[in-house]
Amino acid sequence: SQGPDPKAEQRNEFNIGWSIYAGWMPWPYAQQAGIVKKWADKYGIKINVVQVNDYVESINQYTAGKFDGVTVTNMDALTIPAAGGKDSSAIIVGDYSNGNDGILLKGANQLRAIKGQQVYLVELSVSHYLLARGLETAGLKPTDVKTVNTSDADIVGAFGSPQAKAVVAWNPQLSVMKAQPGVSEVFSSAQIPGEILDLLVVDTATLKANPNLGKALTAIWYETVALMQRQDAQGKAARAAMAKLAGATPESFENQLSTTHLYTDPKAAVTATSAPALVKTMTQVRDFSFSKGLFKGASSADAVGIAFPGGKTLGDPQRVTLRFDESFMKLAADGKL
Amino acid sequence: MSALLSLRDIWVEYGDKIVLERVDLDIEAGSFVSIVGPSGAGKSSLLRVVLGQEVPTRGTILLDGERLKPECGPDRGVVFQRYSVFPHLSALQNTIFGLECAKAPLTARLFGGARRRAMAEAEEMLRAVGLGDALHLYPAQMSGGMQQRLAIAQALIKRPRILLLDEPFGALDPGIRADMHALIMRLWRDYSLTIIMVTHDIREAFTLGTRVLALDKRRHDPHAPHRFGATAVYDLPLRRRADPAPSEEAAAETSQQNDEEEVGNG
Amino acid sequence: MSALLSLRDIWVEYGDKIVLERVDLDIEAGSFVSIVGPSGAGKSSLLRVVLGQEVPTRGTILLDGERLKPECGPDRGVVFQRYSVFPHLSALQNTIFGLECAKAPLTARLFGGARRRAMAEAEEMLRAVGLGDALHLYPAQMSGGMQQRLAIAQALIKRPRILLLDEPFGALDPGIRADMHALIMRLWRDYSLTIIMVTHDIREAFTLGTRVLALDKRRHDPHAPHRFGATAVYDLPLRRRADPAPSEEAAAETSQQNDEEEVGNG
Amino acid sequence: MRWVNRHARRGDRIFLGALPILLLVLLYLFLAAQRHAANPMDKILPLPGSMADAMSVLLFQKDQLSGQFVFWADTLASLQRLGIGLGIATLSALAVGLVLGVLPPVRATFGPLVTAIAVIPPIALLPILFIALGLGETAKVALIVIGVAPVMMRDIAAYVAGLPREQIVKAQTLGASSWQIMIRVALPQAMPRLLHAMRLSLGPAWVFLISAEAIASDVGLGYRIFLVRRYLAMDVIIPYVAWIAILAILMDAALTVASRRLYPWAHGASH
Amino acid sequence: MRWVNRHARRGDRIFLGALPILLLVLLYLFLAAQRHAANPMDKILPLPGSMADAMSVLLFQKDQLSGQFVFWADTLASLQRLGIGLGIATLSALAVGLVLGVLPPVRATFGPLVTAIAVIPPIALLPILFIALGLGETAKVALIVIGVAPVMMRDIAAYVAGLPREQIVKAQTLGASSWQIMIRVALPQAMPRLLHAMRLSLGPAWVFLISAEAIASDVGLGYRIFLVRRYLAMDVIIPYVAWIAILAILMDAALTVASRRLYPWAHGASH
Ligand SMILES: Nc1ncnc2c1ncn2[C@@H]1O[C@H](COP(=O)(O)OP(=O)(O)OP(=O)(O)O)[C@@H](O)[C@H]1O
Ligand SMILES: Nc1ncnc2c1ncn2[C@@H]1O[C@H](COP(=O)(O)OP(=O)(O)OP(=O)(O)O)[C@@H](O)[C@H]1O
Ligand SMILES: [Mg+2]
Ligand SMILES: [Mg+2]
Repeated sequence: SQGPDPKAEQRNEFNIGWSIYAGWMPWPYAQQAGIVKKWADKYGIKINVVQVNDYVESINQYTAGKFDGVTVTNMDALTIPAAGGKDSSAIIVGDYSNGNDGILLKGANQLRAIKGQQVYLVELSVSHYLLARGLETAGLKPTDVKTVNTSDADIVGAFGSPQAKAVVAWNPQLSVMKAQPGVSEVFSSAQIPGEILDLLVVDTATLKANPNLGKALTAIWYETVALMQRQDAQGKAARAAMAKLAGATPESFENQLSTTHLYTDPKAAVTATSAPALVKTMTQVRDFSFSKGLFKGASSADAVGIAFPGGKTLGDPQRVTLRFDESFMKLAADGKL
Repeated sequence: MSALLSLRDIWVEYGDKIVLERVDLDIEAGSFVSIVGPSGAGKSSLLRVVLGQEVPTRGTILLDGERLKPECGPDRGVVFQRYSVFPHLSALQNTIFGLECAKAPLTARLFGGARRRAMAEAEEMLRAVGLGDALHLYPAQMSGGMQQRLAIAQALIKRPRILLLDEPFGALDPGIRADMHALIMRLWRDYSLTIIMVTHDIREAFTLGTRVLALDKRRHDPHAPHRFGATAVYDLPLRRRADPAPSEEAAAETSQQNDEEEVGNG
Repeated sequence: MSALLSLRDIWVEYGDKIVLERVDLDIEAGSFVSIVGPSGAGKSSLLRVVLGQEVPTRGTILLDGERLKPECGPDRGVVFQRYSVFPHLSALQNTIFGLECAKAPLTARLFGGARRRAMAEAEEMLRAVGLGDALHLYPAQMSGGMQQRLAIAQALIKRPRILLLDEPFGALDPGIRADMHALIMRLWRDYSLTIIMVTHDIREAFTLGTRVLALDKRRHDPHAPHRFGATAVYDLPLRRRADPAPSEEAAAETSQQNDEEEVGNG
Repeated sequence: MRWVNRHARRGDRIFLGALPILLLVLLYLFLAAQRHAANPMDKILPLPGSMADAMSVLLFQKDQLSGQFVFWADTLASLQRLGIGLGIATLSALAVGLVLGVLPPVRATFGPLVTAIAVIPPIALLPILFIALGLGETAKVALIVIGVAPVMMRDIAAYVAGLPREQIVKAQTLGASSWQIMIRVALPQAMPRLLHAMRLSLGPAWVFLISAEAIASDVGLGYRIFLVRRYLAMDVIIPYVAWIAILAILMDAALTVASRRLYPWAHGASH
Repeated sequence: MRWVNRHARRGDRIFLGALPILLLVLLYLFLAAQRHAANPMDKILPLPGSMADAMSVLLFQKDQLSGQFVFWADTLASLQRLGIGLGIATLSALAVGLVLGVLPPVRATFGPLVTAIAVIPPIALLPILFIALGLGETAKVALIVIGVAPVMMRDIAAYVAGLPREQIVKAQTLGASSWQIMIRVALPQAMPRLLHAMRLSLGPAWVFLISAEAIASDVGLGYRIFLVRRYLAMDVIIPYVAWIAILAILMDAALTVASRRLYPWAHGASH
C-alpha cells in the first residue's frame, strides 16, 4: 500500500518483518503475547509483525519499501538496504553472536585443515565474513579455500552428503550439524565477539516522522527480553513458546540462546553502540563487503556512509545511509517509555 | 450468361504437382451437377476450392458475379468424403447445431420454445435419413453408414443455396441409398438448391444430375505423371429440370443404364 | 464338417443394445463370402469379432477347430471401412511394413538385398492397385480413393489366410474398381485365400463371392428397436469355386444382375 | 497372447499398481534400518516409529498459541492456495488457449508473449513478484498461476489449433461465427484435454506452492517442511511429503473420473 | 472475413508477435523511470544504463579468481546442465512413455508409481537426494530430470495409449509383435508429441535448474541470480532473466523447426 520511498509523513500503521533466528524470536512472541498491542495502543499506532520465512527476502522486501522495519545483521543492513540508497536507522542492537555462527569440519579439528577444501556456506553473508576472519586468524589467504554458495535452508541436508567436508553456518542449522558424529567446530563467532550484531533497523524517514514507532518498538523489545530472561516458570514458558515458533525443541532453543549474547539491559546496549569498538567492527565489515563487490559500482569502501552515536561517521558523510541510533535504547534505559 | 457460380481458369497445385488445370465452368442456379472421374483426379480438390476451404493456385471463382472470399459460409453446405461430424455431440446435437448457430449468435444454444421447434425439425430430418432410433448416440457409437447419414442430415437441415456432396452415399446399402436419393431430390426441388455431387456410381450421377461432368487428365506424361492436371473432359447437360417425382426415380434407373456404359468405357 | 472358421451362437451387445444375435456360421477354407445388409446391421461388428479385435458377448469362434484367441494376428488381414493406414509412413513404407515385421523381428527394418527385394514386391503391389506414381506420398497427401487402395495393397501383400474386407472398394471409380476385382480374384485363386467381404454393391457381392450372406434383423420391436439384433437372414451358396479367369469377370457382371434384383427387393 | 493385448482385470490392476510402491517402501525401511544400525541417531532416513511420534504431536495436539491442530491447519491452508491457484490457472488456460488456438491473428500477436512468459523462471523474479503483490496470499497464489498457467495455455492452444480443419470448415458451412466455433466446437473438445493438462500440472503446482510457502508464510505444508528442514527433521518432512503425494494422487484420480463421466465421447473406443 | 480464417503473413507475424513484448519493455522503462525520479538509488527496477554497466563487467571483464568471463562461464555451465538434464528426461520419457502407453500390463503396474513420482515435489526431499547423489553436477542434473521427466512420461504415455486402436489392430494383422508396434508404430508417431512436450518442459526445466543452482553451486545463471539477490542487484538479475528467456525462446523455435522438418506428416493439413 505504501510507495517505494515512504515520504516523511505521519502514519499510524506499520509493518515490521522478521525471520527465524534465536535473537529475533522475541518479536513473534511479543506479538502473540499481546505485548506489541499493549505498547502500540499506548502510542496510538498499529504494528504488524510479519514473518518472512526466507531471511534474504525479508531484507529485500524492507529495501523495496514493503516493511518499515526489519530484523537484520549489521553486515546485511550495510550491504543491502544501505548500499541500495535506503537510509536506515538501527534503533535496537539486540545481541551479538557469541558462538551462534561457526565453521565446521568433518574429520579434522584444526582450522588450518580447511586449506584447499570446498567450503559450503551462504556466500556474501555473515558466514562469509566469519570465514574471512577465521582464515585471517589461521594465517590463510581467502584464495586458499573454494566457496560454494549453499542456501541456508538446504545447508544441513547438503552437509549430509559425504562430499561436503567444510561448512560455515549459523544457528539453528549450526547446532544440528555440530551434533553429527565426526564433526567439530574449528572456529566460531565467540572468537570475534561483538562483530556479528543482530539489529532492528527502521526506515530513517519514517522514524523521523513517527518517533512513536521507535519508542513503541523499543519498549516492546525490552519488556519481552526481560520476560524471557526470567528464570521462573513464566520465563520458561516464554522461552518454550519462542522455541515452538522457531520450530525447535525447548532444549535446542536454550542451547542457541546460550551462544547469543543478548543485551537484556538497555544500558549495556547503549554502551556497546556508543563504544569505539563498533566503529572498528564496521570498518572491518565494510572493507570486507567492498572487497567482495557488494558496494555496486562504488570506487571505494567510503561510498556508503555510516553514522554512529555522537556524530561520528565512517565513509562519505554526504551519503550516510546506515545510522546507529542509540536514542531510543537510551529512553528505555532511562525508563522514559 | 449469369451463372450462379463461375470458375475461370482454375489451377490447383500442391508443390510441383498439378492437380487441376484450366478448369472453366459455369454452374447455373438450381442445377444438379454430378462429377465423376477416376480416383485421385481432383474431384475433392475442386469441391474444396468451390467451398472456399482452399485457394486455387491460379484463376478466379465468381459467386453471383462477385469474387469468392476464401472462406466458407452458410450459403455453401458440404458433406465430406470422409464424412466428419462433431465427435462431442450426439446425433441430435450435431443436427441441431446449424440451427442454433443461426438463431442464437451469442450462446449458440436455443432454449424453450425455439429449442423445441429446432429439436422437432432435427428429429424429422434424422428420421428422414433413417436415424430416428439413434438420436442420442455419439458418432463413435455409430456405424460408418450411420455417420455418413448424420453428416447428410447435418448439411441438409441448413438448406444451403449450394450443396457440395463428396461421395455422400458411398457407405450406404441400396435400400437406404434409394431413400436418400428421394430425400435429396425432394429438398433440391422444394428449396431450389444448387447441388454439386461427386460420385463413383455412374448410374447415380445420371439419375440425379441435370448435368454430368467427367474430370480427368487430358494429357499424360508417363515419365512425369504429376506435370499434367485434370480438367473437365466431358460435360453432358441432361435437361431434366422438370422431371418425374422422386418415387419414379427408381424405375428410371434402368433406363439410364446405357449412358452409364457409354461414359464408363469412354 | 471341418470348416476353417466356425461361429457358434455369437451375440454382440453394446450396453443394452443387441447388435448381433445368435449368429451361427461355418466358413470353409478357400471360400469368398460376401456380406450384405442394411447400414447399422452389424456387418462391421461381425468382422471385428472374427478379426479378434472385439470379444463377442456370448458364443464361441473356432479357427481350425480351436478357440480363437481374442487377438489379431498375421493370419487374418483386414481392410477397415474407414480405410486407415499409418499416417507417418509413405505409401511404400506402409506397404512394406508387413514384410519388414515378418523378416526382421528385432528392428522391423530390412537392409541390403532383403530390403531391395521387399521394395520391389511392394512397388509391384502398389502398381497393381494403381499407386505406381504415388510411392512416396504420405497418406495426408492422397485422395480418399488412393488411401483406400493403399490399405488394400497393405493387406494383400501379406497374403493372409483369411482376409476381411469392409467395403473395400467403396471410394473407387468403376474403372479402378474393375481392376481391383481382377486383382483380388487373382490373389484369392493363386494363394487360395479365404475372403470375407462386406459390400453394399449387390452386383459386386454376387460377382465375386462364392457365397452371399445377408445380415438383418429377423424381428423388429418398434418401441424398443435396440432389443433385437441382426443375424444371417439369407445364406446363398453360389458354387463358383472353379470359375472363369479374372478377365472374364467383367463380362460375367451383367449375367449376375438378376440375382441382384432378387435380393435387393427381398 | 501379445503384451499389447493383455488387459489386467480391475482388482489385479489395483494390486499391480500398489506393488512397486510397496517395494519402494520396503526398500526405504531396509535402508533406514541399515543407517540406524550404523548410527542410531541418524536423522536423514527416520524409522516409522519416530515419524509416528513426530506426526502424532502435529496431528492430535492443539497448538497452544494458535489453538489449532498444526497438521490440519497446514493442510487446509495449502489446499486452499493450491485450489485457488490451480483454478485460476485452469480457467485462464482455457480462455487464453481457446482464443490463441482458434484465432490465428491473436495467436500471431500473443503466442510469442505467452511463450516468453512460459519460459521465464518465475522464481528468478521472486523479489519483483513479492514487491508487486505483497507477502500475503495473493503472491503465493500468483506464483502458482504464473508457474503453471503458461504451460497449460500453450498446451490447450496447440491442441485447439490442431483440431481437424474439416471441423472448423464444417462449422462455418453450418453458419458458425468465430465466437460460436470457439464455444461450441473448440471449447467442449478442449475440456478433456484441459483436465489432462490439469493432471499433469498437479506436480508443478505443488512445487510452486511449496516454493512460495518456503519464502513467505506462516502456515502451510510447504512452510512446515522448510521450517523443520533447518533441523533436518526428516521425521516430519517425509510424512508431509507422503501426505502431499496422497492428496495429489487423489486429485489426479478425481480428475480422471470426472473426465470419464463428463466427456464419455472422448474416452469410448471409436471405430 | 471471419477471424478464424485470417492468417497473417510471415512478415506481419513477426511484427505482431514482437509488439506486446515491446509494449511490456516500454511499460517497464516507464515504471523504472518513475521509481528513479522518486529515489535515484532505487535498486528494484534498474534503468537500462545501470544494467548495461553491471552486465559489461560480467560480460567483458575476466574474473580475477577464476580467470573467466563470468557471464559466459555461467551460461556455459547452465546450458550444459540443462542440456544433459533435458536430454535424459526426454529419452527416459520416450522409453517409459512408450512402454507404458503400448503395454497395458506395464501401465497397470508402473502407471501409479510414475504418477506418485510426478506429484511429489522433489525440492521437498532434497536431503535424500544429496545423500544419494552428492552435491556436484549429478545432483543438479538429477533435479532437472526428476522435476521434468515424470510429466513428460505421463504425457507421452497418454498420447501413445490414445493412438487409434485401428492402428494397433492393423499392425498386428500385419504381423507386428508388441516390440515392433512399439518401435515402428508408436515411436515415430510419438516423436512430434515428444518435441512438443520438450517445448512445454523448457520452462519447468529452467525452474528446476535455477533451484538446483540456488541450493549449492559456484557457477551458473541460477547461481549468479541467487547470489546477487542477496543485495537485490536487479541490474544483474533482470538481464540474466532476459537472457534465459532468449535462450529458451531460441530452443523453443529450434524444436518447432525440427519438428516441422523431421515429421512433415504430422504438420501438413490432412483432408
Ligand atoms: N497435400 C497434398 N500434397 C500433394 N498432393 C496432394 C495433396 N493433397 C492432394 N494431393 C493430390 O491431389 C490429387 C487429387 O486429390 P483429390 O482428393 O482431389 O482426388 P479425388 O478426385 O477426390 O479422388 P478420390 O476419388 O480418390 O477421392 C491426388 O492425386 C493427390 O495425391
Ligand atoms: N460403442 C457402441 N455403443 C453403442 N452402439 C454401438 C457401438 N458401436 C456400434 N454400435 C452399434 O452397432 C450397430 C452395428 O454397427 P456396425 O458398424 O457393425 O454396422 P454396419 O453393419 O457395419 O453398418 P454400415 O453398413 O453402416 O457400416 C450400429 O447400430 C451401431 O449403432
Ligand atoms: Mg475425393
Ligand atoms: Mg460397417
